[in-house]
Amino acid sequence: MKTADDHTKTSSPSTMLTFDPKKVREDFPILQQKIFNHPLVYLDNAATSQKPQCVIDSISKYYTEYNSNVHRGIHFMSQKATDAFEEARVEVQHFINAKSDSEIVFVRGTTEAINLVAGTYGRQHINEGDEIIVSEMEHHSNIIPWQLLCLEKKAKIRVAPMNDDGELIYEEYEKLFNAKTKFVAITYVSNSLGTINPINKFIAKAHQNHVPVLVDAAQAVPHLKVDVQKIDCDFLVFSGHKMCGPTGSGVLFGKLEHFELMPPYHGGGEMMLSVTFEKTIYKEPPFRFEAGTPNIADVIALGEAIRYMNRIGMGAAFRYEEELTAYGTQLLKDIPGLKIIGTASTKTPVLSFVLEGINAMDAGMYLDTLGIAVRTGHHCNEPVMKHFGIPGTIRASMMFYNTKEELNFLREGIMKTIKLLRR
Amino acid sequence: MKTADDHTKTSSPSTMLTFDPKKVREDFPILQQKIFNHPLVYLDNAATSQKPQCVIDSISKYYTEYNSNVHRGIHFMSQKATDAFEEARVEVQHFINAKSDSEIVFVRGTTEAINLVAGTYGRQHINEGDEIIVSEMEHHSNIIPWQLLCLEKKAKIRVAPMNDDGELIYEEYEKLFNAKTKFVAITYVSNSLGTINPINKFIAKAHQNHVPVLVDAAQAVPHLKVDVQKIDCDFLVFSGHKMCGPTGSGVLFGKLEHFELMPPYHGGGEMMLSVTFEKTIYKEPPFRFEAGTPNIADVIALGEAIRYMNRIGMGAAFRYEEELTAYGTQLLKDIPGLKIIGTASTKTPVLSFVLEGINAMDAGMYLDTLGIAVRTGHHCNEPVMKHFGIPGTIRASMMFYNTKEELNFLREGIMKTIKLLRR
Amino acid sequence: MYMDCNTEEIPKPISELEKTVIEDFALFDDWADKYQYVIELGQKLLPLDNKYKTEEYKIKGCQSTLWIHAVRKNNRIYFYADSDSTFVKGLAAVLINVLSGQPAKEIVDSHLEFIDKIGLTSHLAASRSNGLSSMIRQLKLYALAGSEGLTT
Amino acid sequence: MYMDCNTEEIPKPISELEKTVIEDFALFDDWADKYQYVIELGQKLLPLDNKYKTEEYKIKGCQSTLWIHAVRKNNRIYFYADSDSTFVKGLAAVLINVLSGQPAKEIVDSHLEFIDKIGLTSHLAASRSNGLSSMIRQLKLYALAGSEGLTT
Ligand SMILES: Cc1ncc(COP(=O)(O)O)c(C=O)c1O
Ligand SMILES: Cc1ncc(COP(=O)(O)O)c(C=O)c1O
Repeated sequence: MKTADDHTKTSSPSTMLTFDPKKVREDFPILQQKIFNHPLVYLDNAATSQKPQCVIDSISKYYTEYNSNVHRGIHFMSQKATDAFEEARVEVQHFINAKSDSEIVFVRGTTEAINLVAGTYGRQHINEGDEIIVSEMEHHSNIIPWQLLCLEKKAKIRVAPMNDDGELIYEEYEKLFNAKTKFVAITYVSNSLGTINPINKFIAKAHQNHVPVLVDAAQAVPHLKVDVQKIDCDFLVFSGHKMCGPTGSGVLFGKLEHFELMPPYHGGGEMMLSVTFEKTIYKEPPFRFEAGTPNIADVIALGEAIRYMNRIGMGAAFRYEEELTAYGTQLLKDIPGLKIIGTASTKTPVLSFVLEGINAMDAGMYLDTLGIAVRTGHHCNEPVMKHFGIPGTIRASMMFYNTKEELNFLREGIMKTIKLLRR
Repeated sequence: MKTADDHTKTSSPSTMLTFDPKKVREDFPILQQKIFNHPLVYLDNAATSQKPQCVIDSISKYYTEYNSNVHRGIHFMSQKATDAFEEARVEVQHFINAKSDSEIVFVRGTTEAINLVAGTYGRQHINEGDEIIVSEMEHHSNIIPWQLLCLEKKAKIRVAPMNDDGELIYEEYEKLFNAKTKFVAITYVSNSLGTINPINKFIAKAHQNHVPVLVDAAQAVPHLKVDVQKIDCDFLVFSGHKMCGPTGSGVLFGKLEHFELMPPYHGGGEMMLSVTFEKTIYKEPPFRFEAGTPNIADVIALGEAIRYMNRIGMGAAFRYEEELTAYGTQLLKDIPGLKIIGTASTKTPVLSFVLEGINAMDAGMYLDTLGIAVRTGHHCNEPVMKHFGIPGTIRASMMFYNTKEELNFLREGIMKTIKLLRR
Repeated sequence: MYMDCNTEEIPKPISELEKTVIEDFALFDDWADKYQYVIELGQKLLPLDNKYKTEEYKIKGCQSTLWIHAVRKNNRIYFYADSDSTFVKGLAAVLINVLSGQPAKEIVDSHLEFIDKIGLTSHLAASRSNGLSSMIRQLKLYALAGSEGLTT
Repeated sequence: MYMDCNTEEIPKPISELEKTVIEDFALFDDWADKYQYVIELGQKLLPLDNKYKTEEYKIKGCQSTLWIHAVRKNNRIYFYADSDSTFVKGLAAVLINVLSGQPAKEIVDSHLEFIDKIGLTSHLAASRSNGLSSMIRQLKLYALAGSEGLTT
């Protein structure tokens, strides 16, 4: 359990270029500003990442040049918009290495994607007495939809526990499987701890038991190369806004063999072939799951975000993030009274910690006065907080545009916080 | 049945200014372009409207200055984003004159809003044998969610018919009510015909029978002053993208008395007060219905779209649209072989028509070569097409930035189309 | 121009015809002219007997219906088509112009690269419901089938 | 500065105290200094007896818990508070500083416009879960209540 799957952290030689975070930073206009007279140090990336100029521009360009409804029109702009929209789908397909662009459904974000699967596949397959396995480190978005489903179907949630480093315990997970197990919903990466789970192994185990797996990749896609064919997941979900894309964009990947047998999600325009008051015939995937006017501008901009990440070179960017994580961990771990929460052997650039005798929100608000943006609280991860017996943490979550100097600022800020607030 | 409710077409004196469409056009950068060497004549507004520069700018500004996740953060940008997000909610509240901003839920669009109501309120209240009334002129988005619900609950759809002018027949509607009637879902304005329904009367009738009403206002908000207290609807839904706002933004209004008793829609972050694996306690409305990271940028931009419409003066803009409709109708109605579909006495600026012996798509494609963007087909309104015994129409749908000259171009284009295509 | 199964004439090879079509379309640089040219090609298409305008011969597009009938003679395949859309009929004409009267094997093996080169595809709905590709598929199926749906 | 129910001293009227607070905060023009000042005010707050740190006296905020206890004496209301957040305790101190020891009626009728003027609200979570307004509501409720939750 001490290493994540190999492939998650390697990359092709072509992206093995030197990575210059200072240069990359220039692509992000928001990072150039001062907050309360301090240069902004944005360390709340796990909540939402910032957007490069090209992504912002692609939205303006859409509205300035070819805004039009998609899939229905026969005029120039409508066709241009449809082309761009469908190109974004292919971009996403390649980004996660799906077999076909029919396996890509656009949604608002991770939360909607999980609810879509619970409401369609889940409602179809989960029956009374069945069991769904989730892990102790799931985001609320990967707990509540399954709770609601279980409530409706009189089914049961089983929880795969983690150890005190914040790593899932494979042996305990294994034990949860039985004849009633019908679904596994598990996160690739923990948002509050940064733990990268060895997802291959967890999926393989489920498949041995003929149980399909949904992977919450919200915190994975911004920091790892994700390959749905290699990990062989049945469903995979993520949000655009955490990976340089716009708010309101998100992706549901599903194997076509599942999609084809699933009922529609929403009823509405563009998800059916014909409609009478007696009967409606549904379209093939992905359109069956995309009723109504989609979020055209933001889907196109999500495609641009992927192109941007390809341009800067994800391999190099992700390796630089590992360096940042190591550096930050080193910087913080000797601060007296500071305890890092989440010490898995493989982590994304997340540093969650508590300060002895100091309320996390107080610390976060004080850091804010110094221009340092962190998040405090339970991070929609109450079960994790319960595990560690704490109400919440202070979370500094990084992205490839953060620098070591910024982490030095963070350290200084924490030292000041302790001086001011420790009672 | 010959007049729509009075209030729908009047406006306060303060907006009784002269309206200059040429000047307003300058606010829309996309309208300044040429398509195939012809100035763009955009007449596909019922599919999606164009966006003024200020709306485009508000998105760029958000991503350039204060992009951050809302409702959870304690840092500067997060609070700024939360403030702007909640201000947009108040803006929407005033726009439709809701009693409280807790009655406003942000969704992706009309389709999602209707599905939300069907999936929560509908699932809660519709039982075997119950009846839901919809009208013959509903958009597929206001048919299929109710079909799916009826399928699940063994309930029944009853259809309120229209006459050959495309007006709902009140006397027939009245007759549909009985003890089994549990819900009415009805459109304020038809998207393919432009008919403005006398919605007050239809709602009052339902309320006499203690039946709640959902109003599809997707085509109403861009062209009428909508007042949810005056019409006294229980739910009202619309899309931002049809009223100068961005794609991916939409609104569900619901009376608080309904919202408070409704179960959540999606499970996820920010819709509950506390989460354990045993139990989850939900937040009050509207947050109960807004799980996960919302489409922050586009919600804020929707607020700006409303401010824009307030600035130009909706009363004057809407009166100008009436003028356009009258002018366009006059221009087209004498063209030999042209038949206008939808001749209600009160209409939004929509001109749907068929050309004898000419396939609608052929005509639309040819108009496109002249830079004129119209929509052709069934407009997600198959039952309407069935009523008129046609496969589809050519629809020219206008907005306050269209001009009489553009309608002249349209007429010329139609004449050329006839010459080229009539066999 | 259009090959009828009742004439003895043998068409030029597909590749040569493709070249000619590309040259023809190159004369028009704007979409309006191309559109009109396609319409004209459709108008010249040999008529399809009404008895073939049935479910069996139908290809359903997004906003139109196309009927295609094929005849085999001396192992060459001859195509006839009609549509409720003048434009779709024109598109069919563009293809039939090149493929009709060709040996079955040649039709099946053809790549039809000229389609992309004449600059029409950029004006066709990019959505998957794109009728052109299903049209091509159908023509090839007819050639492949040999018997079904064919009058020999 | 903070009124204890055991002293005989009578505080200045609310309006005057508000003015002083506005002046005090005006000395700081940046958020960092204001934040530190609020913290200091909290540290000087009179201690709340542990027996009041129970469910009954709790006001649950977004990421913190505040306990408030009120004492009535001669129809004046005296407030005591503590929080697991030093900042929230400081916010409570800002209010208590102005309201503690005031006649019940004055507290209920107060508009507390100084809150907006000292420039703190712009830094507080704008979401409805905003603790400040529930704090004010609770203080007024205590003043209004007369008996419940009050030690007279
Ligand atoms: C009357 C009506 N209802 C519903 C819709 C669906 O709206 P959307 O596609 O934005 O969900 C439309 C728009 O096409 C409409 O015109
Ligand atoms: C692991 C994980 N899952 C799900 C979510 C929910 O994503 P969204 O809020 O974009 O729907 C998040 C983000 O907060 C997350 O970190």
